[in-house]
Amino acid sequence: ETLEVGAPASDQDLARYFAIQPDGEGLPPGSGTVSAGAKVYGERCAACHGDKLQGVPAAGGAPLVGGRGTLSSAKPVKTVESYWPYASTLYDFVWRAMPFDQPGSLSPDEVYAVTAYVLAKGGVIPEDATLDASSLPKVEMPNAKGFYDGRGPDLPLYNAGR
Amino acid sequence: ETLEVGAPASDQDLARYFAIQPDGEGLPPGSGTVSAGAKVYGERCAACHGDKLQGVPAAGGAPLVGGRGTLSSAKPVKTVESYWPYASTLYDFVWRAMPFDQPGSLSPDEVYAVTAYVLAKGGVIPEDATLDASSLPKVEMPNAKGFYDGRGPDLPLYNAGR
Amino acid sequence: TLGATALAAGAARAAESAPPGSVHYDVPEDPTKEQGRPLLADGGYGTRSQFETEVRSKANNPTDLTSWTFTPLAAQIGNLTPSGLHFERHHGGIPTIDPARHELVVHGMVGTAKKFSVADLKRMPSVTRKHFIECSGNTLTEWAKPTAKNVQVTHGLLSTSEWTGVLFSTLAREVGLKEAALWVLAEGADAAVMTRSVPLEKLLSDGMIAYGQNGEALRPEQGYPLRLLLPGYEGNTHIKWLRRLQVSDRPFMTREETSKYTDLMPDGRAKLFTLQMGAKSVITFPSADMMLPKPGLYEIKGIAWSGRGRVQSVEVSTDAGKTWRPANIENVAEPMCTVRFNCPWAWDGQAATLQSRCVDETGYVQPTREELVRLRGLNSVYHYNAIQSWAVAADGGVSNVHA
Amino acid sequence: TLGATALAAGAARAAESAPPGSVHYDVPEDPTKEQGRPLLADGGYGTRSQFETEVRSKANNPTDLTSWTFTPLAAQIGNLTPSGLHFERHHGGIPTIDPARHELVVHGMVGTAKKFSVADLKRMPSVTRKHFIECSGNTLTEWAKPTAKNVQVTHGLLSTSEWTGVLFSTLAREVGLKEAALWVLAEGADAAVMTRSVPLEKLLSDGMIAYGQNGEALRPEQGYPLRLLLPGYEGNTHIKWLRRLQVSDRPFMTREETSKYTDLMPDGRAKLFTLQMGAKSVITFPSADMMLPKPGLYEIKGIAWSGRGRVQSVEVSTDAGKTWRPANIENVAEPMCTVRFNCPWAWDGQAATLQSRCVDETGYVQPTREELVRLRGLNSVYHYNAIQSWAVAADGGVSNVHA
Ligand code: HEC
Ligand code: HEC
Ligand SMILES: [Ca+2]
Ligand SMILES: [Ca+2]
Ligand SMILES: [Ca+2]
Ligand SMILES: [Ca+2]
Ligand SMILES: [Ca+2]
Ligand SMILES: [Ca+2]
Ligand SMILES: [Co+2]
Ligand SMILES: [Co+2]
Repeated sequence: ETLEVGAPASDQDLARYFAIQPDGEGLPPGSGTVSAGAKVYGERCAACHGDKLQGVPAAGGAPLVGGRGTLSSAKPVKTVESYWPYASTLYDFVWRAMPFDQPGSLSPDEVYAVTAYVLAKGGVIPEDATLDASSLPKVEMPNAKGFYDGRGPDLPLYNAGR
Repeated sequence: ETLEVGAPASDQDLARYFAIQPDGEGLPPGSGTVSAGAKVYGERCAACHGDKLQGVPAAGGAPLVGGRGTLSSAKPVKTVESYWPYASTLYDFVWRAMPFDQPGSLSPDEVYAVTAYVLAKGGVIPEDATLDASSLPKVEMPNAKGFYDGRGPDLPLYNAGR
Repeated sequence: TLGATALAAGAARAAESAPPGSVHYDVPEDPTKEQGRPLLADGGYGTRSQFETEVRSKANNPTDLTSWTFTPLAAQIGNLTPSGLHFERHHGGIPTIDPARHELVVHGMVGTAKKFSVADLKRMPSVTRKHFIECSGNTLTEWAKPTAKNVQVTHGLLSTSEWTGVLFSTLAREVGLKEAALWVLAEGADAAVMTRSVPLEKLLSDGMIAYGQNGEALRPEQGYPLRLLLPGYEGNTHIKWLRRLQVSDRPFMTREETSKYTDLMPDGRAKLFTLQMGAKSVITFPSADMMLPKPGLYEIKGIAWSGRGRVQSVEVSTDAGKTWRPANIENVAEPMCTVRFNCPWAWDGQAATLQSRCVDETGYVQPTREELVRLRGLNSVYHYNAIQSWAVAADGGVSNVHA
Repeated sequence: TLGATALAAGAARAAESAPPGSVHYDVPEDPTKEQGRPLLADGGYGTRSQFETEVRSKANNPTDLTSWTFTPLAAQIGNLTPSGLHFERHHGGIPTIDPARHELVVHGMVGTAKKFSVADLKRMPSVTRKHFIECSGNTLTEWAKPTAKNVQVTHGLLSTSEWTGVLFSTLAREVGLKEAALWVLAEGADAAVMTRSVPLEKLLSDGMIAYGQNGEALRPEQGYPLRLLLPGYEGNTHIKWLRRLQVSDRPFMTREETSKYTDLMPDGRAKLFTLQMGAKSVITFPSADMMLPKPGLYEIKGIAWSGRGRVQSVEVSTDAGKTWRPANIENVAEPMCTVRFNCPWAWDGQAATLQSRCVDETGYVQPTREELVRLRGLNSVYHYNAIQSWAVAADGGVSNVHA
């Protein structure tokens, strides 16, 4: 027995939402190349993340590439290239939140393209790659195996110091 | 063992405070007559409580006299005359809070006088009375026996309605 | 006016109006497609949403210098009253007090009379407790016939806060109490120099000198910088702007405990010192002045409290008290603190009379109006805690009735 | 700007300045000799005293559109954070949302996808519970060396409120959950369209869609009109401006749970979904940046909390952890809620190092910094919950140290 509160959400209601999962579920139709991405990046991203994707601290834009091999060092550099386990996350995040000053303004093709550009600059995919709903989930990120489920407390802290 | 917080309060510190008890404890030196009180009342009270102490609803000033014999009726009228159990309360209240628009501005003599005036108009003391620290606590108010300690719950409400 | 930063921000928007306690901001078409406002544009102390409009309403009295305002209970969410909506009662206006110049003096039947600065009190051991304060005049218009137009006016002299301060017992240890001490006069620093006599036993059991309310300093209307807190006692005794505690062997019989706050019985005699607030409850949804759009499932919601301990249970009736169902208690019951209750109700579109009834942990049962009038007559003014009835008409309109 | 009435009052006093959240009033020489201000001059929603100055302070970040502010913990009185001082963290600024146009959609692995208006949610059964929210980045500057200048900056990404809303389990019954469902994506309606994946088990145990905070609607900075409340979970998961819940059989691996909010271990691998906040405590008086005027008796005061249940006990050390004494707990401990603690201390004028240590009801003991670094290295960023040390110098100056 329900409370009879709320109304059914139609497919049309749901059409304005998205969330992309690592296996590609949720990716929209469309595609983009690295070279198309270079143009999007230059116009819409470079001001904050830098010509060379090196980051622009004053704009709050993090570096998007570099840092491979640093994660176990004293000064880990965490970027899309060095740290992110899934390419889907890049598509999802850029589509929802970037460009920071004009969130949600990119078309699916533009997001495919700029995702491809960032991944190519990070040496993750070739310069001539095209990303779409079928190729993007197949991208293997350098740090794909770098994560594990961390739920639960640090067990040694039970009764420590007593 | 105390916390060593706070400082001793000297007699001088305490001199600015007062509270008058029914037995007269706390009353200041000084005195006032009904006729002196008539003048104080006319100048400082009548605008809000009325020429005849009948009250001025628009000013928020209650009637100060009348109402004897109404307390067990359907429309009880509670005034200094009909309801108040102690004359000390009148002195204490007028001294601390009246005139409403100039609180704390009356001298002890003025308060004795206006207290005498209000009580005389209520037929509680004679028109030629003088009030001071020794006579005021002896005034017998008409409703002096009209009160009892009401602490504790209405006992019938325990388990009523069950 | 609102601090410097907010003032500047406000000036730029002076043309826009917003409800009290809020600041107007433009509403974007789609908030996911436009950046929001930056941090700290509010100067570092936030304001409520411009879409929230409930305010304290005032009683229609000859002067606003001795009067009261009601908490908007129907709009209250949860079990705390926002400090800005706490009910008010003052007898000489709200004083503005510089805490650096304020002192609390404790004297009379004590070993050593002492004065405490606000800073002194803040460095003593403290307690933090949630309690309601209710004016014993709350609901006084309802003795003879249903009068007030909505629950803000029937029951809005009730508010709940988290209070922080020093227990009176801690202060007592600093000054030492004389053997025969039995009563304490508490005095405020307002234009009324408000005074009440309080049984020493109460002060020693849970009386508190509060300086904190809901995580910050007391609000000015609530006694800044110090007020007396007497859990479950009638509101008038919780002296605001507290400046003095005088220990004595007898009560002082001040104007507020003789002329006022005494309960006149039908025989013409009156009760002194009716200090504890009785068990009471009220349904806030649906309540008078509301309109139910159509028959269907509704969630009846309300508030229950007792001045004598924790709320034990609350029952709801939709047939004017013929049958009762237990309500859910929404939050953990604490002593002398409100609880929120709720109870599902399938309204069939017929006229109905809604009531709630509170039982506290001492076994005191909230009375019907008939019982209360039988015990106290119609002229005792204070402590009206009878079961409240709201009539739902077939058209969904809700009104204040005597069942 | 502040509502019409306050605006008028404000205009007359525009020349006077007052701290944010307050209004300036003239201070009379003797408040008992002059009438105070009348009721409702504030328009019906009160403001704090002009003598109260504490504000949220902001982090020094490149843009105030993705940044945070700290609650002034040293000035907090009691166990609730005033709503206007609740810490903030946003990634795209604070959106202004009209609740009449806001909806919560629940879809994915459900029987019937549904949308709920704010009014719909308000008429469902509600719960009212007090919980802290702590950013898992709280205290992150303290891993390698003592850095922050005072407790507002070391621990101020922590606030406590009374929250009111609808349990997720109540919503779940309305939509029906599919058998294989295990995770839920929560999404906000801000410019960051913030998303986090939450274990369904957590949502069904005590997850709440909150619309109330401290007795009124959520504040805009806290997600008005709706936020997700996940008691004891890291603050980033309590999605503000909540507009969508998508039920799935696996987590979504959003940017906020991969790039951020993962804990890098010394071996270069990182923990995902470190969601629960550990037991933690901090002394707020005395704390860094304060000065004790002279040797004597002081009341050490502080806050303790755990994301895993109730605080069981708090201990205090004045000798850098060599010996410990139990502290008094000031208020009733509730699950995933702060408590205030206090402990008397006779300072002899010698250098001393003050610490507090929290044990929660599961037996988890707040670790020393050494233990924490041994377990996690220096680069895990989040979830720093080590014992905090404050050094009191012989001259009374208090500073942030590693003991
Ligand atoms: C106006 C400045 C600005 C522009 C333009 C901008 N960004 Fe960003 N970017 C930011 C900021 C600020 C953040 C951090 C956001 C936050 O706090 O959540 C960010 C974060 C990111 C991140 C996440 C970094 C991490 O390590 O978690 C990615 C990826 C990113 N931006 C990509 C892009 C792309 C692609 C574009 C262009 C399509 C773009 N940005 C345009 C400022 C900008
Ligand atoms: C400007 C208006 C004003 C003036 C002048 C004034 N009063 Fe009052 N009086 C009031 C108001 C208003 C109250 C109610 C105060 C309250 O709410 O506590 C009151 C209350 C009283 C009461 C208590 C009545 C009761 O039944 O409890 C007494 C007695 C009284 N005044 C006496 C006096 C005397 C004597 C003077 C002159 C010395 C005086 N008043 C001057 C307005 C005034
Ligand atoms: Ca705009
Ligand atoms: Ca509202
Ligand atoms: Ca005596
Ligand atoms: Ca003045
Ligand atoms: Ca302060
Ligand atoms: Ca799926
Ligand atoms: Co009473
Ligand atoms: Co975490």
